Amino acid sequence: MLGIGLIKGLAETGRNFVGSYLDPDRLVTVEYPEERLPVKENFRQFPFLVFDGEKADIGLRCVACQICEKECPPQCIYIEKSKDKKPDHLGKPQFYPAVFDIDISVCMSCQICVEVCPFDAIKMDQQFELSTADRFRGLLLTRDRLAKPNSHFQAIHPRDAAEIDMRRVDERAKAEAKAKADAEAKAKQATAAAPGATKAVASTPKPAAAPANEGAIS
Amino acid sequence: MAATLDQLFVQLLHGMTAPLPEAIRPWVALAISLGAILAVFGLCFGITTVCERKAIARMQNRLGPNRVGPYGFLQFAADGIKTLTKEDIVPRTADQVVHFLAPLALLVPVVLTFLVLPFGRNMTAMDLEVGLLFFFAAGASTELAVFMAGWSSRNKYSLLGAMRAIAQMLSYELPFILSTIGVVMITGALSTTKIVEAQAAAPGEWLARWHVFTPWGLAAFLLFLIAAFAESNRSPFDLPEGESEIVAGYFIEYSGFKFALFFMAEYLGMFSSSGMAVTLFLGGWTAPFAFLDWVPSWMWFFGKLGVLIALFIWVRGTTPRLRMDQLMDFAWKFMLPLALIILPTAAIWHYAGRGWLGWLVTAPIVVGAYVLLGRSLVGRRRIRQRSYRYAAT
Amino acid sequence: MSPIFYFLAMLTLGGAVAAMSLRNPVHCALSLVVTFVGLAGVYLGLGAHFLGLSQVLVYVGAVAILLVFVLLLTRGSGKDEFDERPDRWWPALGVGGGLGGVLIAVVLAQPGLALRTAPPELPTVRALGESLMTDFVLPLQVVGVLLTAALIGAAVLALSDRRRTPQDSGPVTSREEGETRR
Amino acid sequence: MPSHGGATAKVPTEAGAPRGPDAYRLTAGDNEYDDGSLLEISMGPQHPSTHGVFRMDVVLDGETVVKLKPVFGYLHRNHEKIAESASYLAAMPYTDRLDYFCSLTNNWAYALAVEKLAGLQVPERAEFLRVITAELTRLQNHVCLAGFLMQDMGASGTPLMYGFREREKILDLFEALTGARMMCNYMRFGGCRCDTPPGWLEEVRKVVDRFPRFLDEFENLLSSNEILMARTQGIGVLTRDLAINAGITGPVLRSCGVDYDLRKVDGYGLYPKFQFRVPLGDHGDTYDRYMMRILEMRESLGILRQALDAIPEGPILDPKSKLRGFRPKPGEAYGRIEAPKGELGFYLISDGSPNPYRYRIRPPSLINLTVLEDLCLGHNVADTVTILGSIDIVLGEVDR
Repeated sequence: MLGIGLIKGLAETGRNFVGSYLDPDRLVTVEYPEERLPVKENFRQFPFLVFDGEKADIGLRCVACQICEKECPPQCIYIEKSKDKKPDHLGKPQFYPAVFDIDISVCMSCQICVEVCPFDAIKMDQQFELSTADRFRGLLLTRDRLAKPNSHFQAIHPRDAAEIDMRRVDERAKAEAKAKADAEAKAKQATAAAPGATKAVASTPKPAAAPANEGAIS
Repeated sequence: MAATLDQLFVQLLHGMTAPLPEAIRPWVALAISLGAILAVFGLCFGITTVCERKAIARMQNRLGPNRVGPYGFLQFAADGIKTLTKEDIVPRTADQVVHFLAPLALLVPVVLTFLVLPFGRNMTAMDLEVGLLFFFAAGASTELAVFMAGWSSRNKYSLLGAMRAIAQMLSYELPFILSTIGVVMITGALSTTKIVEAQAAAPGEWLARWHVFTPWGLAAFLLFLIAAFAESNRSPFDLPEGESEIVAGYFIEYSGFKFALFFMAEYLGMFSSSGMAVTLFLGGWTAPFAFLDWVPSWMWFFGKLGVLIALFIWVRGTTPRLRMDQLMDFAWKFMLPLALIILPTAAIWHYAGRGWLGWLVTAPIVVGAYVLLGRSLVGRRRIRQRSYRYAAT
Repeated sequence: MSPIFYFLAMLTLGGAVAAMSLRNPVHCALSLVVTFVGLAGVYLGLGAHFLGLSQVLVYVGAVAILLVFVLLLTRGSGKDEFDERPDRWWPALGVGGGLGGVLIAVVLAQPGLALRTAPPELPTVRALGESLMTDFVLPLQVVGVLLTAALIGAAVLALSDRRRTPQDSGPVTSREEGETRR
Repeated sequence: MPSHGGATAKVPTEAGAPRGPDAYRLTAGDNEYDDGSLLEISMGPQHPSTHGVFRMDVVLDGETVVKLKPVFGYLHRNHEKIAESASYLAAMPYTDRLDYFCSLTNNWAYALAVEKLAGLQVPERAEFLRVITAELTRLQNHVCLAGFLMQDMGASGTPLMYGFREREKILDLFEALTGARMMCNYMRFGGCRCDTPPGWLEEVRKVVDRFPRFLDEFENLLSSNEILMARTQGIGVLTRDLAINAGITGPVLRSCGVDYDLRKVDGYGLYPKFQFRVPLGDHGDTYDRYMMRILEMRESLGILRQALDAIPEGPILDPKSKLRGFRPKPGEAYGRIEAPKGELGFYLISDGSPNPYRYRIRPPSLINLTVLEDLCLGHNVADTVTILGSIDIVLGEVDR
């Protein structure tokens, strides 16, 4: 009979009207500025640069290898290599980025820079309230604005960070052990050959390139 | 006490006009009533827009406006300020004069329709002998305003919207009026006050004699209500402003305050149609049961009005829109015949009486007509639910 | 002869003059509506409520719309103005004046009609209805038949020119077999 | 109403005159229709119902459509050329933006093509994850489509909001898995980017278990609604032959009774392992297209349940696949999947360099859109909107 379907529909909207007051499964709205949903661990927004220790300009993990700059699909990363070198966490002298800019008005949050980075230096941030009145400089993140401490990374991606930290500790321990062994070997050699005429070059091993696709997420 | 409360506004009006000379007293009273109507229903309009948004939001499992004022109930004030301060844009090619006059020509007749509504006992602003006719005459004048708006904007969408609006309003004017004729026949009066009084519970009866409690009255009420949906361009008959097809229809080129006037006229039209439905079929200001007579009459009226408006909102939250030809089909092939069938049914009811005999004779006619007409309307288009097959895997 | 009457008279006459003299046909039609409304006001002022409101309902609500529709549907778009000035206004004046003279003469020739006196009592709607259904039932029926015939004729005329649309003929399924697109 | 010279729509008056859309098609060369009898309106690109920046040049006789010219390209982003000048991996996030409702199926189609090209194997767990994400994508796409369709009919957004409410739950799942709600960028050549976070599969099961209740509500609200049926049944009829000739795929094709579902035909991924049925329509009208989606959602739920029951532990990436310096050997490959909107195919030619020599997409939206005029001719202007909605286009994919 004409009208039955309409009445069924009315009953349905009526039920939803009542249900929106009773059933949290129906009323899914979150009143954003006051209420916030917990951010998912995998959530990604824009990249940031991880640094170890306290100071960003010392502990930056990035070695300015420019892989991310090459791989970035929308080409929003700009890196200038430094002239000098600084020791990294293993003590090996490395370049560091003199300029590291990410234009987040171009960045599409695809995470490819994170995946291809062999040094665990660039990670995805979860900061999403980035609106600014200055659409040029406000949206161009420079090195200083990008650099964030490892503790921040640990806070937003705990599983990931723990794994990476563990690996880095391992690497460091290995590197130190090797350095020590090398030094001892050298010392032995030196004592055996010509004592006093050695150049104390601690040839640290190359950091084991982390499997890029694994380091980021798993 | 109850009587005082019941006649509160009547006494107030009387007190205000009493010191005036006899000659201008009715005019002043009319002006005051008009002012009161504008104030009350203007406020109603504001609150209804908020309530509608909140109710539809809840039907859609959203929260709705909740930022301005307590629970967002001052949203309408914010909206009003916004529309008032917006730039009033008139297209350069528009017909300036007609474009300016259209919202006024729409609003004035709509406001006039309120004059004959009995809001309570002795609370009719203009108690005409031909009140019902006045209502329809004023209501019919709005069509022209819609045309003026659509035509003067020189916009193809607005012209389409205006054409749709006029075709729709003309088509639904007929069932709109015809569905009330049964009431006029039974009551024997065109005066809205008399129609309401005739629906009060007779002495000794516990149930009021609302026309909606009769088979023909129920059918006529539904017809009237559907036609009222169409007349006030409410969903599912909101084709003239069908925002997914013709963007906003006839008032597409209006902005700022003029747009607000259109918006207001739409809502006031909804109120007045609902008020007339209450008056004609739901017993106006009378109580449904005799023992509830102590509740002030105007409370009954506004309560019933609120129920009908809630229905308007509920339907809007539910239904998709009809198409133009279907709308026409529905008006001419379903509503008009049904309205015509209701007329003799009302006459039969009048002679068969209110007892079981009346029910036995009239109910089958109404139901049968409804089923047959509905089936013919749907069947001709082969509209039905379908069953589906699956590919053999 | 209250100020209201003068206002209504001015409204009516002004609307009529505007309807005759404006260049845009739609404006003319809208001015005519003003005349209709003014006329209805005059009826109401004379106490003929039923007549006045019927005037609004029928003329404003239906006839004016019809006029506007005819104007819009029969004329091409973009031709909103009259193309030429009506230069043969002498015969028009003659015909119009003659008709007006006849009407005035008829009104004045009515026996017992005295201006400036109100009718003795206002006819109620009930009385109107009863006289229509008893004394004037035959004229009423004749008019009804006439109008019905006109309506049917109009419908027949419209039907002969109607095109079949898919909505009318149910689902369209008969696209030629094997036809490729364009 | 007779029209004055110039262009006319061929009006069928006698028996034997062509019926169907052709009866309304403006004859070729008659472009001077601006004689007052026909009305040309431009629906879009800023129009509430054109699903993005799409424009339809519609010529109306009264309110009947006699000519409809789709105009698109407003969202052209040069996707194919960009992909040819970037590495294989760099094209992956761009595929997200093709049909931005279904980024995961886009990922899959592209990954499938590259895997064919490079001969990579996908571990079983990754295949399961692909099926799960693809079917979830199908659910949320169809739910939104039904909502948008009702929105086009003026339903005040109620069904749309219900659809969005459910889509929201699925997007939350995507976010937890991939890190983004819409631009997932999840699949990699030879597997998936990351494994599920703890408890994710249980969350999926919860959503899947609750979904039928929502579908029932949706059908209560709409499928038997007289207005919906009147607005959609017999409207925009697509015939079998036209559909096949025009290369229509997906639910639009199946709504005219053609049994063609790539999940069955190609049996890509793990689909041969799952039990599901392919619903078919008999009329090919808007109602059938709408119902196809509703019925497909129920089948998708079945697939999801089976997949959730059977998903094994294991690696998620082919050990042979590599991110940096990925150079497939020269050759060509075409990978296609049954995306929610139809056949989504990626055609790749490799010349051994790190970027594809040719990269070409077969977008279902664009191909399905080609029949729009045939579906709309002779119908009311209001129907063009619903027909367009029922074809289900996303302009990101049409314009690329």
